[in-house]
Amino acid sequence: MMRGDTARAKLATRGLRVYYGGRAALRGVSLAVPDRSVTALIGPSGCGKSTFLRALNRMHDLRHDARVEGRILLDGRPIDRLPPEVLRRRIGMLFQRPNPFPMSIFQNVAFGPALLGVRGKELERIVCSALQRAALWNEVKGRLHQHAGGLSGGQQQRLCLARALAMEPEVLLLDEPCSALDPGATEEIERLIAELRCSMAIVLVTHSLEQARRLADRVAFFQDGRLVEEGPAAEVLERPQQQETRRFLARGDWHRTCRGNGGSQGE
Amino acid sequence: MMRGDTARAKLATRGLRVYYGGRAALRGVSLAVPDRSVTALIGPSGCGKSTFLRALNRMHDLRHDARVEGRILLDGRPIDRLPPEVLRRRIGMLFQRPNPFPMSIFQNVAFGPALLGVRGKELERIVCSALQRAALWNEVKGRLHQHAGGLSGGQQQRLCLARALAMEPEVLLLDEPCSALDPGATEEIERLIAELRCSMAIVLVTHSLEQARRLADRVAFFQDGRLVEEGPAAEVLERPQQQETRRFLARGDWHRTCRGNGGSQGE
Amino acid sequence: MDVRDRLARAALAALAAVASAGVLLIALAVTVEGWPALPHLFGAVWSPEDGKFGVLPLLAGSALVTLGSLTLAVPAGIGLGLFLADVASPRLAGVVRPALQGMAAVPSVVFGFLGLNLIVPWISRVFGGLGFSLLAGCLVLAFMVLPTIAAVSEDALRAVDPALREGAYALGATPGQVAWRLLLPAAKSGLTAAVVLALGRALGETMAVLMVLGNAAAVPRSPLDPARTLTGNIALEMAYAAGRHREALFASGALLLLLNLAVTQAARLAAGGRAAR
Amino acid sequence: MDVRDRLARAALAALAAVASAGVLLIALAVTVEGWPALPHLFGAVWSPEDGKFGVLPLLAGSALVTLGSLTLAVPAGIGLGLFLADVASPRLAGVVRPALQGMAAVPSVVFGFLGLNLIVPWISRVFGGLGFSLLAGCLVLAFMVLPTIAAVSEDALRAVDPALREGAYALGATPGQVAWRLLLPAAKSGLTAAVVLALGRALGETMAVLMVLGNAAAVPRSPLDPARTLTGNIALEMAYAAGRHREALFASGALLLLLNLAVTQAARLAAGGRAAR
Amino acid sequence: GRSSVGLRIAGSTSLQPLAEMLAEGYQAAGGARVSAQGVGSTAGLQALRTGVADLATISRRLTPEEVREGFRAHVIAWDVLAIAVHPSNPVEGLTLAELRRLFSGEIRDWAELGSPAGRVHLISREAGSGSREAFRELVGPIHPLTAVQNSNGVIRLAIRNDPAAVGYLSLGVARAGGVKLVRVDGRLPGEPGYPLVRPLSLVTLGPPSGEARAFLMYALSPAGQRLVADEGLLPVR
Ligand SMILES: Nc1ncnc2c1ncn2[C@@H]1O[C@H](COP(=O)(O)OP(=O)(O)OP(=O)(O)O)[C@@H](O)[C@H]1O
Ligand SMILES: Nc1ncnc2c1ncn2[C@@H]1O[C@H](COP(=O)(O)OP(=O)(O)OP(=O)(O)O)[C@@H](O)[C@H]1O
Ligand SMILES: [Mg+2]
Ligand SMILES: [Mg+2]
Repeated sequence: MMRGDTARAKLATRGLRVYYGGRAALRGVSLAVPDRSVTALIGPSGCGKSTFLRALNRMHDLRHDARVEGRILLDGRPIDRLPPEVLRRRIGMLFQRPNPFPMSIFQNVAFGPALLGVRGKELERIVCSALQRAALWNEVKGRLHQHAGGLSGGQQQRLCLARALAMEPEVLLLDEPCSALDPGATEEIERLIAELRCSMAIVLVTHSLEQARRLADRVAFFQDGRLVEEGPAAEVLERPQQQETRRFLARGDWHRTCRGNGGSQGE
Repeated sequence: MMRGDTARAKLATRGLRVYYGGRAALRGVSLAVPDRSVTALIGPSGCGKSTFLRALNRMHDLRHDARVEGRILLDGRPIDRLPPEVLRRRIGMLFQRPNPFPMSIFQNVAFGPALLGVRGKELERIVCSALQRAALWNEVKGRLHQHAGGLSGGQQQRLCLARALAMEPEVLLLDEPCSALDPGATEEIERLIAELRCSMAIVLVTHSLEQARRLADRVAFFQDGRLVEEGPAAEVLERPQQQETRRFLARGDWHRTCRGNGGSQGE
Repeated sequence: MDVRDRLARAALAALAAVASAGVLLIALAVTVEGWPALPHLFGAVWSPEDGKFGVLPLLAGSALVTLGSLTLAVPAGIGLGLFLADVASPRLAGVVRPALQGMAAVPSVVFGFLGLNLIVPWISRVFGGLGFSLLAGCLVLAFMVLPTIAAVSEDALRAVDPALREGAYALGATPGQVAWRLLLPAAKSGLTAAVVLALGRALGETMAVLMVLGNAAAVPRSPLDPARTLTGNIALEMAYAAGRHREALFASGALLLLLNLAVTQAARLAAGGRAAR
Repeated sequence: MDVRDRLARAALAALAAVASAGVLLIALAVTVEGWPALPHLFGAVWSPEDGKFGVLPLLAGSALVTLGSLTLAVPAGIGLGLFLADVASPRLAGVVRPALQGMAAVPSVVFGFLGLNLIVPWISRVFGGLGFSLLAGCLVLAFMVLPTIAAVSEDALRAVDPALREGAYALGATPGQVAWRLLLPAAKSGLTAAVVLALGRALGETMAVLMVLGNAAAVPRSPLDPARTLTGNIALEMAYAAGRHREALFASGALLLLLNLAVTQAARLAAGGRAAR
Repeated sequence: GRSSVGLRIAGSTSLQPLAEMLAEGYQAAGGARVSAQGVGSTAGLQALRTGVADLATISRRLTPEEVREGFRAHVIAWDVLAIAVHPSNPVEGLTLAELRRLFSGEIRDWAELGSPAGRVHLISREAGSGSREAFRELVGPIHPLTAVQNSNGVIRLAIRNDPAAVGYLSLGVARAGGVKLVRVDGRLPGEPGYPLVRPLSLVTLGPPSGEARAFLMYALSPAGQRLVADEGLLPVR
């Protein structure tokens, strides 16, 4: 059954293990990510979500202390058959910690397209549209040529998202894209994700179960470097099969319970 | 009335303005933070929350391009009367973006107490207790002497919290302390905050209205560098006086609405 | 700020004051000694025996040797820094780095002698002529400053936050693009420091250049002509000079200081300056 | 990796290969020339006229001068770097930095002459004796390497992420504590590079030291005794050496390379090495 | 006390080997301890002036100002300046006049001297050096654009490498080989009557006295002059 899944999947891993130094951070994860859908990864802090995401576009190649084992397939073909830069152009990524380049806001977003030789008006159009889609345009349109280091935390996060969007990838890896955003901005980004889902595969790491509920088609629950449970969002979130998943979701529900006590709202 | 507030407050600002280069990021904020309570700052991304927090412990002194105007009072006395290091020992801070020092986990947490000359067993005790309170102990107890750069995003965030806790400050400034945490860890941190509230003044920047509801005694809503509205949590969140506040809260409610559609849960 | 801190800060400030004062003192000493000869420096002929102290040929020599050697050494040095910081495996870097470092401590005389025994005859054989030439000076000097540039560049490039590198790779940049569009601009200040250090060293280097440059006090008209630098001139003649000649040498020393300051500041400005940080 | 990238990478690798080969070549050339004299080097007396080529006194001279000057210059240089990077206002730094930079390009001869005219007589006056001494050499050399250490240190310290500085200040650290406990450890690799560069420069420096050191080929027994360095010895005698004497000079050059490599690697190891990154 | 050093000598680097030999011989003959520093002629005078040295060595003549200051030069040896060319150069001998025209830049091509055509490459010592001063005095002015090297050894090397080169250097070094020595006015360097010789002197400030005088006497003694000859220099006695 897994086999069939894998074949149809946009992106799939088989027995993925990642080691930092000697320590295993992922201990054999087999997961299929279907195209045109949102797959949410949830799990406690430190369980390996970011590690998993970074494996998918071969980020671990860049650090000498990380080692990856197992297979990763894009459209059914091992990703190491592709030159890494081609792979990474097809698989965009937003890192957990905003990492704007030390250059202007414009140059940050233009970085990717410029690599492909896009110039002039066309480049400006791409930058502008990417910033708009990342809900940042209004805040920065007057200071496009200022240093990106002068942006607030949430602005930096959206800038990095815009930077990834500007490449128009086939797969988008989002590591907590809304962690530094207010509810309004979060709403806009969620609308964007919902829209992008029509055209690409999205892997979304999120700590907000609500966000997973709102956006995810499928949910994968990680714990301790293992994939504990995976399936359609409604099933995993509402009728989890595994004890660990249930426990994790129940703790998350502390919020809900609490909220109930918060008093009713005006409207 | 403002006057009286200010006098009783643990920490208070009067007409606080902050400029980056020439641009104003805070345009005259007067806010009183009572002792033994949680004051939540909410507002859209880029509105000046972090800027406000950084002003309170004179972080802006450290960068040449920032300028601060207005008065800030700690226990009724201007903070610039105190030597900055004394002020900062009394006012602990968790930054929005985790900034672990490039040293071991232990050394990170021990950094502050060691400044005061704490050594040996006593130091170990403090580090251990701080890590426990920050809900990180179980995950790192086996690797205290490994490099802090090898921690996951959420782990780094809790490490920085532990680092601040180890100084036992009188005031704690928390810039989105749970942004990288799963619901379980969030719950533990929120319990911690609720507990700390009995002994200190806490200023909490958060993007989660639910978190503000759960934790805050008072809420201040910022927009565009101004303090739009401030008051007891229930009043501001449930019966906001200002149009802007209402609009902001309503957008946040998109979540609630959505959640309603998410289907009912197992239990 | 506690007492120890105040003390430390005062000590540092004192240190800076002393160092700056030292430099001023040197500059002053040199200028005072050279002052009377100043009006004599503006000429095109340096011939102390005829009472001619025109520094033009020496200035030209210094400028050309420095320019020539940096033109060779800066790209090569930054390239090597990049190689060590970003391209080479740790093991390979562990071989190349000490080799470069070894080169950094080869004393000027040895460089000079190797230049004399290898480069000069080679130039003479291939291009004819004496072999003692601008070209020989540039080559020797380029080798001498190469390790400094490489070491400082490597460190500047390594200091770039790895998260930025990852960000660029994640956008599909090739290693070359990452280096060219991200690492080099991000490390600009450190690279400028590398160049500025090399510049100072090249302008100030004496022995090795002296030995291979031919030292004719004339503006060279081709890379194969001999040339004489300001420092070489001082080294050559200071031991014997007296009177006006000695003053002229000191004045040319002051000129050298000035030249170095000017070029350094220009380099900093061209690189966008540290102010950008 | 696209074609241009492959080319660039190949070019860099070739560059590294050429540079390393160059160093090997230098080492080889020096060693080959000096090989026959090798067995003669292990003695305590350098007296070419008597056919005695023991390098012990020269080795001692080089080691002591280098050690002495770095003992003075490393703390001062790192201190200055810290001052420029963290303590001084941008305006003050804008004055001190060019001054230091000016010092970096003062040619060795000028340093030597100032040493000869100021430091040597001063030592002679205060402590008696000739004044030409180990102490004079250390002082002059310390001044010479100071700007290099300061410049490279400043850059290394500036490259530390400002967010870390803020983190330390936010814990109530005084500026001194921030520097001592955070900045210096965090910049360790860059500071090591600074020291290693200075070390190479100090070991290899010839002219200035030659002029003030007195150059007696005996192991100095006090800082006021004259001394002779390996490089100084080569510079003094290479010009007229022939036969065994010449070979011995080359062999001592090879020794110098070896010494530098050893000391450099030791410094790297002591600093925890770059491997830690 | 001023240290254990009895007599302090500083000065000309080209005299340094001889100074060391003399110092050793002097001590062996029961004289005081001597330390000799090769720092350059002018620096040596400076050391003498400031009292850092008791004796200076110079390889040039004193300038009139220096004489007026009270410096006294005592010639202890003669250095022979050899004229050297590449071994392949057929030139055997030159007259003083030809030499003058060669080095003043008047003769620019070897053809004018009967050798195969080719531009003359002049190599000279640096301005102020004893050799150059002596050459200028004995032969005539040197063209200002001549290539310059600051040691006899490098001059020999340069001439060895370049078939078109000609230069002057100390006989002791020139004899190390690789270059061809040219007759001047028919005489080979070292032969009696060879015109290009320069004085090497010990300098005192005022008349010599005490230890300095004793050393000077030793240098001029037969034992001292034997050392002079050993160094490849011409004795004065
Ligand atoms: N160092 C800086 N230089 C220039 N402008 C800055 C700098 N830091 C912040 N700003 C600007 O000041 C404004 C307020 O920034 P601040 O970081 O306080 O926002 P915030 O409320 O914390 O936002 P977020 O929720 O996204 O973290 C923003 O418009 C931001 O772009
Ligand atoms: N560079 C590294 N070196 C060593 N260990 C690492 C490194 N990065 C992560 N780890 C460890 O691997 C495990 C998984 O980390 P990862 O970053 O994937 O967690 P995560 O699920 O993304 O957590 P979070 O929600 O806190 O971001 C953690 O225990 C972490 O400490
Ligand atoms: Mg993560
Ligand atoms: Mg913020």
